[in-house]
Amino acid sequence: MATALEYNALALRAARLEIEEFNYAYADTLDRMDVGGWVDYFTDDALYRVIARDNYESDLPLGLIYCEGKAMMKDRAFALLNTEMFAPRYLHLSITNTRALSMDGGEIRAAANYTLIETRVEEPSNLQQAGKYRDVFVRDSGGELKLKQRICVYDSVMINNCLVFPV
Amino acid sequence: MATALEYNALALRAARLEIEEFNYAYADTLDRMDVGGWVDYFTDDALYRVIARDNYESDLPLGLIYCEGKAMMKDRAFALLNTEMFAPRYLHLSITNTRALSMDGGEIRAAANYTLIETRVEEPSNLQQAGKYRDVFVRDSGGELKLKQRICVYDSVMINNCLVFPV
Amino acid sequence: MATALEYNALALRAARLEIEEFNYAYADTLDRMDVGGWVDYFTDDALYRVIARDNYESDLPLGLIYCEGKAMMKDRAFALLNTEMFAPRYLHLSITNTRALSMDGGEIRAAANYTLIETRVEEPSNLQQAGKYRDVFVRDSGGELKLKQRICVYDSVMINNCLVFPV
Amino acid sequence: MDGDGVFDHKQTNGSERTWPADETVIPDWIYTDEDVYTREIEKIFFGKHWNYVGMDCEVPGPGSYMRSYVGPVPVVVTRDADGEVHVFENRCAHRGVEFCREYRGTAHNFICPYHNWTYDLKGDLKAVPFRRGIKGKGGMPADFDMSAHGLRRFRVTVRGGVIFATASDETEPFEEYLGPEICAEFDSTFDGTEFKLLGVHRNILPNNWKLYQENLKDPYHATLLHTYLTTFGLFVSSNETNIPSDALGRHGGLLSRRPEGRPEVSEEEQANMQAFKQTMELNDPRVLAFFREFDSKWSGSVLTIFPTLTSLRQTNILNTRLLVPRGPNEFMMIWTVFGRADDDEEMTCHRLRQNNIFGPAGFLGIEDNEALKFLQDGLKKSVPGHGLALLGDDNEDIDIIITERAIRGMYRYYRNVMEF
Amino acid sequence: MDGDGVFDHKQTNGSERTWPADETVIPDWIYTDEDVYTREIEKIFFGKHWNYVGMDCEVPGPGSYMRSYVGPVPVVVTRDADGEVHVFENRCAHRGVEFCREYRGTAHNFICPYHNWTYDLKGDLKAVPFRRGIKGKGGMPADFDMSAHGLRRFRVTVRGGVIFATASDETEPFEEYLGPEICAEFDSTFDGTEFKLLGVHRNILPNNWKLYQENLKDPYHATLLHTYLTTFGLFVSSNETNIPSDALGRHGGLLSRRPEGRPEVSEEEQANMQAFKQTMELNDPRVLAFFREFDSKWSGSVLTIFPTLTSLRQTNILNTRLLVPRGPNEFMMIWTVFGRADDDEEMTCHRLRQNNIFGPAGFLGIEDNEALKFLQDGLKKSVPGHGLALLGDDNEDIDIIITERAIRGMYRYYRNVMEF
Amino acid sequence: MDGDGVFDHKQTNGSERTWPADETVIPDWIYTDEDVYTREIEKIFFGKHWNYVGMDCEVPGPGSYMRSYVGPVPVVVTRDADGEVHVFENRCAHRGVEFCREYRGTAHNFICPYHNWTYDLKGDLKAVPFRRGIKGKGGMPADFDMSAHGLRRFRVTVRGGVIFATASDETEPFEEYLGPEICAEFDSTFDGTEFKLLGVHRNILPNNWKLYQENLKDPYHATLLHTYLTTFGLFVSSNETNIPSDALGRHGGLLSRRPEGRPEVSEEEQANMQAFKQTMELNDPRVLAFFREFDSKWSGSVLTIFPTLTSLRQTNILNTRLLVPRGPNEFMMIWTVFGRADDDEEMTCHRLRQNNIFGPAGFLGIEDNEALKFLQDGLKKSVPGHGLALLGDDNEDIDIIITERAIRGMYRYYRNVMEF
Ligand code: FES
Ligand code: FES
Ligand code: FES
Ligand SMILES: [Fe+3]
Ligand SMILES: [Fe+3]
Ligand SMILES: [Fe+3]
Repeated sequence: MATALEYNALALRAARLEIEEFNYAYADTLDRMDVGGWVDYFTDDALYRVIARDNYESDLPLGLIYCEGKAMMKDRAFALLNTEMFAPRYLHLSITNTRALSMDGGEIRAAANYTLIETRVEEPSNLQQAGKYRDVFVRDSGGELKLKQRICVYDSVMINNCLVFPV
Repeated sequence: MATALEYNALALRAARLEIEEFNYAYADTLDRMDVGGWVDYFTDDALYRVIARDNYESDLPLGLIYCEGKAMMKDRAFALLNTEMFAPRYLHLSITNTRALSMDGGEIRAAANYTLIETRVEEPSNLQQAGKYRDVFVRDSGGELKLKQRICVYDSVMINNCLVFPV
Repeated sequence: MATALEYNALALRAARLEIEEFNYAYADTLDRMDVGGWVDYFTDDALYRVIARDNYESDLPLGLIYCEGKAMMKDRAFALLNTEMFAPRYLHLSITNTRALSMDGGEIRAAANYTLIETRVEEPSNLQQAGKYRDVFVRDSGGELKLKQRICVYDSVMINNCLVFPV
Repeated sequence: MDGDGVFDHKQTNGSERTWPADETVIPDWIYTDEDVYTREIEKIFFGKHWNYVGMDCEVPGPGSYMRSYVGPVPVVVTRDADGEVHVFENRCAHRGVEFCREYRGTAHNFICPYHNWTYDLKGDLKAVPFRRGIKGKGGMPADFDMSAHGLRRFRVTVRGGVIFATASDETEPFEEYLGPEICAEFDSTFDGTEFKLLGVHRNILPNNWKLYQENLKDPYHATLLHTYLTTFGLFVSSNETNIPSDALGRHGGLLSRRPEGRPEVSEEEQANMQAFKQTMELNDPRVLAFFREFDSKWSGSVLTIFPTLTSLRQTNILNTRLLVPRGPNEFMMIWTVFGRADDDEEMTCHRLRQNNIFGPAGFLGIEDNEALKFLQDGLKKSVPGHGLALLGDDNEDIDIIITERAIRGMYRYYRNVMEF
Repeated sequence: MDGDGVFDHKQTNGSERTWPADETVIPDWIYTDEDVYTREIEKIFFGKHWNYVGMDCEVPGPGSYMRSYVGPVPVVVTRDADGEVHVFENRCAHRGVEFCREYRGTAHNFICPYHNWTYDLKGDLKAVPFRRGIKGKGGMPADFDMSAHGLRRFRVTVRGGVIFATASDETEPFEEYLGPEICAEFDSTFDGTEFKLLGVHRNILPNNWKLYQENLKDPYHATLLHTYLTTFGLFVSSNETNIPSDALGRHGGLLSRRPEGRPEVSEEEQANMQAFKQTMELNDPRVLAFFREFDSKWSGSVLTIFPTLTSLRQTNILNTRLLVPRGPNEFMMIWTVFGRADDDEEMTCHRLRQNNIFGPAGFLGIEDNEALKFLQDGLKKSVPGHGLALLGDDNEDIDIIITERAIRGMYRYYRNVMEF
Repeated sequence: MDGDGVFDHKQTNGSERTWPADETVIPDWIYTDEDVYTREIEKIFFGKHWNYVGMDCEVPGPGSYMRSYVGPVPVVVTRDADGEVHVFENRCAHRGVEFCREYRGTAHNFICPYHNWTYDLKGDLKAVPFRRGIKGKGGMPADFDMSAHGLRRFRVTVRGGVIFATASDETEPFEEYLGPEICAEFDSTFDGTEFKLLGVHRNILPNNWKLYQENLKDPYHATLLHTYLTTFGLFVSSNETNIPSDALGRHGGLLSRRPEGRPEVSEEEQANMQAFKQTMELNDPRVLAFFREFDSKWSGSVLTIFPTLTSLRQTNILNTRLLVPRGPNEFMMIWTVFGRADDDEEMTCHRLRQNNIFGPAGFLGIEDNEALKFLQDGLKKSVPGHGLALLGDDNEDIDIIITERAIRGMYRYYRNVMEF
């Protein structure tokens, strides 16, 4: 008969598979540049940060992107769609090594690797950013997973010109 | 008791896991340059296209590779193995973000990200192509998954010299 | 009622999912440069080799790294942590296309793709090595998976300066 | 090996080059030197030449535009409200921004993103924001003449749906530029048919742009490199073939007639083709089906129009290729693939199937691109030397195919226009 | 297009350059030529200029150090035991190893990894292993003078927490270097406040370093490119604005005063802003909240201190940016973002939220970096030409914003110091 | 800092270089300048020198071939039917294609892919397809002499299983080339033993090729950089060591004798080794086991054979390294690792375990490659300067190890042959 440990392992397995599906949908939303839809993967009070690994490891809080709550995310989405000038590009966000680390009350702590490959007009595809997600998931009333926290810690601290879309 | 929605989610989960295994075997077949074996992942009437994202999004039908049915794929496989001159290279095809999108009758619509890393003699490994699969799977008489359609929409529209093998 | 074939497929599915979790933990350990912890993923008598694809395919045994047993791995870990001089860098090891190939007695043969993205100070992230794992897993007394063999066959045979950490 | 400066060809100035007396000898430095490349921009791409920039069917309606190039220089090709085609530099007259970033699209005007200077579809400057400043303070000088600050424009010729541009006022009319033989062959494909765009391929070739023109002036390599052609009976040396060129030798044709049924591969031919196995049948013969559609005896007509156009009509494949130099060691190729406006769906599918053979993943494309990469590797990495173009005879008949006459001809013209 | 050498600007030597007589004309070659870049290293970065290298708060305590640059040359900035700041070359005096590889840290001394020559926090050579050989055999010559083999040191000035270094003994005192107007504005932000480091951004911009200085001397682009500013009422042309510069024209300011409440966008202004839609409210207005903290009438104060510092005080955002040239076509930017040492947590969060607007993923950063990329693309790819800086008048009042006066001023100085 | 041209070293011509009078001063420009590199190709790699190209055991049988290099120039090394080794350029005599693309293999002849010109294992031209045209029309001129159009061949010497090639007819016999001391040491490792290939490492080092030769002529860095050696008692300064070189100073040896048991680390030594902790035991001591197999007092014998060979015999590790320059700032290193043909499986495993210490992921390789990268970074990024090689004395005994004598010696020869 299965031990508590085994039950936990199975629960984390199930959570991992569900989070993979979440992450793949999330990536597809961003690859379509649907930043309006991107906002809906988060809870209202979510914290979304994109932070350079050198800052992160030095406990320096500066974010490349720093959104406290959905309202700030919405403002960023609006600006990207309505006010920003940038060159056309294709986005290719791949999420691998998804891990469900622990479940505690309603919260699931998770992590994953991501790589953003950007392709600009008449340029080769280029690795724009490689990093790790540090996530906290919760479930909404409908039982759907939502991100309460996504910290994107990026290794590519020497940014190639600029980062236009969130990761 | 599980709702229809939950059943559907579980069915898609199972399909996704099965398609991942299909895709990983598919990638390994191509990494071994076994283009003969590659043909067998498809149905007789399968459509296989590799198409630049700019053409795809402009509804321009031109394919970089355009195979209507297995016979054309076999002819391509034969040519690659018997008539083509090209430099030796190593292929490394990684498939991520595999998604089972919907099941309808016997058909499963699916998608995935792929990246082809090519390594030529005395050259660094290079990202030859990044793209997305848009797939339709069916089952053969033995219940095995086969591709009825694989459209490879590639972001890397500025091709590095040439694409020798299918993706 | 499920056939032996189906049982086997399900067993391999379960093994694949478990190995994915193993591999993602393994990658995270190396990304943290915890080479001490890295050793614990192996059995005492494990064989760990990193070998260039041209040597591997020519049956030339020379390894870029060649560790016969945990003791040699420990010595390598000690040297990296205590004696080696190298520039600071960030590691990003992604493992995809994980496949459970066969189960035979207590052994599971498996394979996967890996890519190591290295980021050095004031340099862009760069693909340091792309390769394939050829693995043999066993279970320890506690039922935990351990690597009895991991052969890392790398496509990136033209090494960018040097490889500091194992993959 | 004489030590006198043979090694420093990457440093020396093109103007000091002395061309080998023997015309069958082609020096490496025309393929590798920065300064030779820089001179090509002046003497060739911005000299008295018609540069192909695109197809009519790529800018189909009023307001259509596309990015293109004259030599390495970005330009925009537009069609104005009256349907007239214009070509102008993709560089803002204010500070120099390459303002047009989309492959193609439609627009009423072009607004430079930096300070919103605005140009119409002819490239004329139409608006300068705050030209008079704010509340009359600041802004442009009172005498600033908008009409004097448009974008650099090129003269344009459109013939048979193909668009050409020139930077020089002295370039002769296009028909004279081609010369009678080449013009006739050009007109036989671009015969007034309305074309329909099927799509575009883009690739980067790691070699000098001229090597690609040579490749298509080189009938010698066809059956030797392209085993696919002989294996499936598409092309054999014994096919009837013509290799015309214009009087100046800068343009050329590679015209071939595919026999009804499968061609015979002669004993002599087999003996010379190392790679030749035996001929095969395709599993899907539809791919090679040929529907006659042009009033021409040639089933295959490749034209190389100096400097940067190659056009291809092969069976039912129709395309044009623009070579965009990016320094001596690299160029970008833009393939425009099209059919006829009145193609039905089946004919469109046929062309798509047939194009599967060509393009950057096609059986010929792979081989030519790989071979030319190997060639530039040889030129770049070895101690400077030269190549040989000895085959054939400059006065031979145009149906002789084991020849490098057309390559010699192109370099006779090149050397002259480059003043080497 | 005159053919006289206009094409070979990448080959010719900067010393042969003739600058256009018309000061409103800026030649392409100052942005693209290797030899001009090489001369900039000598005449500018290693000439009589104060180069920004970092902030006091980045090397907070004794033994703190950080990597930085003087022009393209790697240096180390340290604070010694007495709290004094030192700047020396990051190049070992033995064979030349760039020994310091960490972004920042703390140390008692620097040991070169190759042969362990050891330097103290002042850059003085303190130890040479086996200097006397082993058992008295081998080693350095008896007369080897350690004090003569320290690291190349730079003179240092620290003002208001900002660190500058110069390679020349003749560079005037920093206050004179800035000149009275710019120095006063500099002091109004760097007013003795103790700052706290919030973090660092680093990015590579594919364009010439001077274009970035121009961008921040160019009020013209602000409302035209940065629609975000007007859409959310952050900045409009009708805001009170001053554009001071020093007597030599090398330094400049872009000072603006954000009105209480939302600014009015005048009809005249709207008419000139193509991209202007209508003004919006933010969903999260906290982001734009402004807490007065400096004794200055200006809510926005951008300074461009020649050659490679730009400092920004905008609302409650505080940062400095170092431009690190990497050849003519690329530079690295290091953004140091900080708050006040006495900020409470809420104020720190406020600054972090507000910084979300700036930086390499900020709404202005994206646009400036993209526009400048397009600009360098235009300069690099087109046939050599020039840009225009016609707006405004060199004797106009400093409150005039539709002007390129500051850009002309910088190049008047540049041309002079570069001896063109 | 004197302004006289010190900055434009990347533009000036090597021939104008003046070498510092003081021989302990090594100028940066020999490591960074394109024109110096170009001259090296002529004066060194294609001058009167024997270039290592590979090992006998890499082309074991008739028809074996491998890609290799003479300086930066691709060559093919073959063994013909009679067992004779040949070296010729990997560049087709027709148009220049680098025809051999496989690392190694076996073949009867080489067919250039472009037009199938065919060469035998000696590099002689054996077939030109359609040489006589088709049906006697076209083809090569009647007087075309195949024997005059073979591949460029190099003279070859094989000694002790090591293959060398030279482009010059005047290069002295190999034994004289090495000189008596170095030749004797060479012969003590390459003593007629038949070797067995264990494998090849390839890596790209981002630094000038000469720095690698220096590294292996530099005993000073060994104990200071390579803490592993002292920590595990592999090498300490007090080991008996010799540093011979030939009369011209171009070749050198670094010969050391590992004591029985663990060496003592003297107090004096410890005091000089910053990184020294205390000595450790390996968990797996098999790795350092030493089975005597050569008739030599030296357990470690490193040879640097000018220009591009370094050979290593260390304990039971045997390898040769070819340096392939790729411009001044980069080279490729090809490591050939081998054992003895008569090794049993256990001995082979022992060599494989021991090689785990070396190679591009070995404990010494990591450190040398990193240190040399830092060094080239310093040379490339800083304002041009120079390095110092002051240690030791040119007339000292060869057992003195705290010395840079061998480096000075190499540059005395280099300067002379480069005519600086
Ligand atoms: S650069 Fe185009 S408007 Fe200023
Ligand atoms: S190079 Fe720094 S100690 Fe030798
Ligand atoms: S280039 Fe080698 S055969 Fe023509
Ligand atoms: Fe061809
Ligand atoms: Fe701006
Ligand atoms: Fe070493």
